Amino acid sequence: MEKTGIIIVSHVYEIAEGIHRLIKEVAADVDVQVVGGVDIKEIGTSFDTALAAINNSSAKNLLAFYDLGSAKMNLEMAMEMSDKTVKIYDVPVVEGSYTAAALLQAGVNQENIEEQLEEMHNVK
Amino acid sequence: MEKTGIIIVSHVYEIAEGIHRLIKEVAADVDVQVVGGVDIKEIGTSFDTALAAINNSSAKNLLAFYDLGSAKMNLEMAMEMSDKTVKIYDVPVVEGSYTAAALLQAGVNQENIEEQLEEMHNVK
Amino acid sequence: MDKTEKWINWITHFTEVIIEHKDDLNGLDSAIGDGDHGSNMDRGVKAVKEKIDGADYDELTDLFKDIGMRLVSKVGGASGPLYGSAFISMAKAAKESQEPAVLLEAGLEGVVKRGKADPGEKTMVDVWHPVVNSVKEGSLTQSVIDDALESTKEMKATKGRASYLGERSIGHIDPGAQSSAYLFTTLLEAGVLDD
Amino acid sequence: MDKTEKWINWITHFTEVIIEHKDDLNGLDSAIGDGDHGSNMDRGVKAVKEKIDGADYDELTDLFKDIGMRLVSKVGGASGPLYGSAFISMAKAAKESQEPAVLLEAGLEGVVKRGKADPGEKTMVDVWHPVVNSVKEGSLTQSVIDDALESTKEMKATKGRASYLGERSIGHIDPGAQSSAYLFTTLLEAGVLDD
Ligand SMILES: Nc1ncnc2c1ncn2[C@@H]1O[C@H](COP(=O)(O)OP(=O)(O)O)[C@@H](O)[C@H]1O
Ligand SMILES: Nc1ncnc2c1ncn2[C@@H]1O[C@H](COP(=O)(O)OP(=O)(O)O)[C@@H](O)[C@H]1O
Ligand SMILES: [Mg+2]
Ligand SMILES: [Mg+2]
Ligand SMILES: [Mg+2]
Ligand SMILES: [Mg+2]
Repeated sequence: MEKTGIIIVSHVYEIAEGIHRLIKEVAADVDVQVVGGVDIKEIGTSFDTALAAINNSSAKNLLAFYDLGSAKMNLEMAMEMSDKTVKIYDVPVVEGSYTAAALLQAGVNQENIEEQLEEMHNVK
Repeated sequence: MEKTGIIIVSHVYEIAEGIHRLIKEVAADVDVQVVGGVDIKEIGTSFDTALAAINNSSAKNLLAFYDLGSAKMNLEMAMEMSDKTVKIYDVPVVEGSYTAAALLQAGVNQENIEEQLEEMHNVK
Repeated sequence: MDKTEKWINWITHFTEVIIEHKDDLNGLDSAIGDGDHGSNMDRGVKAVKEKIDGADYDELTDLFKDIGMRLVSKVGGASGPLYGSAFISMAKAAKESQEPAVLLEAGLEGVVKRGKADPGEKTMVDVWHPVVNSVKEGSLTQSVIDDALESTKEMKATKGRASYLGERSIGHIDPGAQSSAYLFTTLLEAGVLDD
Repeated sequence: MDKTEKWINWITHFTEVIIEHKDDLNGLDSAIGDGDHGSNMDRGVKAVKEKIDGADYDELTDLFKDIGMRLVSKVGGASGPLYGSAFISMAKAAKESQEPAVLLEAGLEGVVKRGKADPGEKTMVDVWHPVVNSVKEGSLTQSVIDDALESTKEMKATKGRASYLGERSIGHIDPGAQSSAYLFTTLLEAGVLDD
């Protein structure tokens, strides 16, 4: 089976770093790449950093999460320019990526992860 | 009309700080109190810090957001011990608090904010 | 023996057992949660110990209230408000009664009020619920506790962090059920239910 | 005048107008967004200027590609991938044609592919769409641009950050529509459509 990783694109540096810490607690073995902000100070996202997140992952298959719409657009551009398989999920960035990471760590396959992502707002 | 503010309880220091920055960009005049983690380093939440967030707000009426269930329990305990009016929303912590803040800044009332929070997953 | 002494012995003994089993609880929580239940409880009971060591408690209600408040402040995980609500609820009940069955039932109500879990959701409630029923019937034994704990293994979690795992939560003992099992084993051993 | 020159004049002029109206664009974005559209575009066009100043472009496709790539890298907001996709799409079309109508239509397709907004959603598409149609008919005038821009005022946003405001987005001009209006006004002024 191909290795599956997670990438997260947020508008804010701290949100990305914080989600990374939250996720690693329950998914120590999952490759999680995050990027937040245009840089540490400036809020926003860019194509370059989204592409770097994809490229930095050791995984070929990626589940991608984002906070606001413009992050999604940059993710989409980046995935078109990458030869990795990237799927973007329109779910809450913190809760969704946490769920996916916990399930990946438990060895759940992508199809079943997607089922749980769909009903995840019921979990909260 | 009573002044309405926002409080956010996250498990992680950076997530709370990051959401604060994201929100203040679109809601400069809204009182937003955040707390993340047991402290800067340790992931978790506690009753004390949730109560402090409620007390630190200049507003008497509060819309509250959280990331994972234990944050909600601490929020509930804290609101029982406070004489402010606090309502907790089971919505995505980043997207939900962002939406509520943007609407508060625009002068939208709580009832209409709630309507938009209910359909907010469609916006993303 | 005055009326608070055996309850204090219970909590002191519980504290020791938690500290001793910190790594075991973390291990259970690693399988289906974030791996901190032992560390959380360890931090909580040490804060409780610090508070009650050397203090004089004439009234059970004061003892339980101090325990509860320390737990909600210090544990840092879901178990904080849950155990905290249990003891705060017991503190309220202790104003009216010293009866273990009454007090423990109030504790269970505190846990359920806070966490809204029904039996069968793979939480500490799955230990608290049968144990409190047995205490009310005067029939609590170690095997009631053991069976209740073991029953969580085959449950699917639908509350708390483990619920994010869905089906994958099956096959593991719930960490909060384990710490609650320690709570009631030490209750038996401290003789709180005797006489 | 060689074939890239008037297009370069256009972009140079657009850059100046954006820099001049940075605060106005931020102001429009403050009302219904996060107040950075001017700063974003300012950063973007300055990066474009840095790249194309002094460079020699024999082929339109290279010019448009450089513009698009700078914008997606530097703008930092939704307008980055949107304008970026417009120019990258124009770069592809420029391999086959030099016709303004063909190129601008490809630009619009790039914006729509990226942002998935239909006309009426209160975005830059509400300027791009009528403008491109007029260019195709050979009837683009300043008043077409002005009317398109003005039309965004009464729309309710259903895409982008302004959509979080729902009804409250009504009554304000869309910032991205304004920057796109500058784009097409400078296109007219640079004489790209003349000949
Ligand atoms: N809603 C709930 N109701 C009852 N018990 C719960 C609930 N949520 C969690 N728990 C209990 O809390 C335990 C986890 O505690 P802990 O690890 O300290 O907190 P966290 O999950 O925040 O890290 C679980 O094993 C379960 O027994
Ligand atoms: N999905 C979309 N399709 C078309 N245009 C969009 C879309 N989302 C946003 N926009 C445009 O982008 C503009 C905002 O750009 P900008 O402020 O730079 O980005 P951000 O909203 O990320 O801060 C809006 O005024 C709107 O015209
Ligand atoms: Mg835990
Ligand atoms: Mg924890
Ligand atoms: Mg903006
Ligand atoms: Mg922005």
